[in-house]
Amino acid sequence: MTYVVDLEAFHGPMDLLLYLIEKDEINIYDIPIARISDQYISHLQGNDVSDLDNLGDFLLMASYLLNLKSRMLLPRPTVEESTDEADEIDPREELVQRLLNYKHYKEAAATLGMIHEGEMARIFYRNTADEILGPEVIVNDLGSLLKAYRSLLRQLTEEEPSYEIRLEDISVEDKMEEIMSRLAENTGEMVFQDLFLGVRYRRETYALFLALLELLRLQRVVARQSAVFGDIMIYLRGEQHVDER
Amino acid sequence: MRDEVKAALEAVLFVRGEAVGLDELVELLDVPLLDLKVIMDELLIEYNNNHRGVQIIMMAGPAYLMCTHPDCSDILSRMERPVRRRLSQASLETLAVIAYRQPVTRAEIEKIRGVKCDKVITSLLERNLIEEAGTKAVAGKPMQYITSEGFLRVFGLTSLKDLPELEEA
Amino acid sequence: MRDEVKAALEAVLFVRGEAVGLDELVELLDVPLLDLKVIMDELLIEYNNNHRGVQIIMMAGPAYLMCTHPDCSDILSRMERPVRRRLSQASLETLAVIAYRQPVTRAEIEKIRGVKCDKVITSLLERNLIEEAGTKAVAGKPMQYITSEGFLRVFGLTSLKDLPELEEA
Repeated sequence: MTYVVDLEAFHGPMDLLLYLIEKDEINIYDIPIARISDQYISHLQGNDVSDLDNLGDFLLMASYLLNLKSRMLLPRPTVEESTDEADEIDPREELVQRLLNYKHYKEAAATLGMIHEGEMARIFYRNTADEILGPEVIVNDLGSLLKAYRSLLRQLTEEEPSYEIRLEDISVEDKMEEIMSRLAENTGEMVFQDLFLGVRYRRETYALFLALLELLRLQRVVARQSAVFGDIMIYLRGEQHVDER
Repeated sequence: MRDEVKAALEAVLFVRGEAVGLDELVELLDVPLLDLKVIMDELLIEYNNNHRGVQIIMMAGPAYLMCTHPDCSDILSRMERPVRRRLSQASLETLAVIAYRQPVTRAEIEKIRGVKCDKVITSLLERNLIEEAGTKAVAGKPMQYITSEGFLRVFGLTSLKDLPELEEA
Repeated sequence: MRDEVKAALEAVLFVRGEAVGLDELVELLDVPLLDLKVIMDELLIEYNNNHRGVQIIMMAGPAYLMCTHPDCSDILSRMERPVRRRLSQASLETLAVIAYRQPVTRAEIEKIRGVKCDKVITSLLERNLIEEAGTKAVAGKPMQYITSEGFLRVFGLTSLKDLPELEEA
């Protein structure tokens, strides 16, 4: 093969195809599909494409070209009523249109690049990056807001079943600290049930309960129930509350 | 007084670095519109009738933009400006499609370029070269994109009408 | 030639917007230092001997800075350039949750987003997009948030009823 071209240098399958056509000075309206698709595929084979995202795009075009090639090989179905040439659609027509369209914007991109680089006469705006800045104007529109919310809801429904896994960070030790500090805030005593106010997750309840048991074992708190079915009170130990009633 | 207003106009256009509307100038300088227009015309002549590196362009609105003269583009492009960074071919192609076809959806851009464009679009949005312009009224309501003010600045255009004409395919 | 160099000097100082060293100018314009110095002096006189809004200051180095004249500071201080900014994805998501579920507490927002939101909420409060709306009658009495008038303005809504309807998941 006389050509060794780095696929990475091409900005997609259209670019490569256009290169192959221009290299051989092929009439874009009469592309020899068999030859071009062979060349195209040998390009893919001769290259290590590291970017798999890109490879997908190139392969899609390859399969399109092969499909086109097979359609070109097959005899055209003869339509009974009309045999007008005009009625026959060249299977290559869509490809030609796409190529022309792409070429068009590729040229526009080149022009923009030249403008950007100052290779064409252009004006320059003053560099005002660190100018005194006034009030902030937010330029998001409603669409972006909606999109953000939608994707959030989608994530939410997908992740709901595994949601509690997130809460692995609840540690019994933290809960022990929490109980101690809450007791301290509540002048050293609190009702057992109040411990669980505002708790949303079962795991957190377990952690709190385990923490309480541990605090009892370490004798840092005392639990007392003055009557059957009465409130269980928890007291900070070593304070006046521990005195026998 | 006349000289003061002229100096003020000059200073405002210099500081802003982008087009300033006549309305805003009237409000800012607190000078009657007709007087301001006369003084602005004088300033325009002073700037533009001499061979200078800086010019003032009158744009639709009317609005006025102080910018460099196209004759100096050669030297200025050699100058390393902090914000100037080369745009990749992928960015340029995507920008070209958006610039000439706006508003346009991602799928439309991808159809033309034949490659995925999500990353390029995100980077153009972050660099403030394009912006979202509502959704298209088709199935899936895809977002449409247009070029931004920043695009005009970076490419030295005063409006989209300045885009080079393109021979249609 | 002399005029061209002068125009180029002017353009370079204009675009840069900060001090440019004489060395750099020599390199950029490819003109001998002594010639450049002479032309620069002419430009300085043109700028500074007239009552203008823009001046060129010579600084140590030497370096040159094009900037506004102090006489114009009054008008310029009235002119604040608004900063156009896009909200980050985090801000948008948080704002969206508040918009559709208001009033809502921080914990509720965090449950939906799965991440801490305190900083985002603070920034939304500072930007006047949301406001506090009393506490919720549960343990801990957490603060609840609602969207503000500013939110409606930014997103072009006349009321919350204008929010696009959503098929709730």
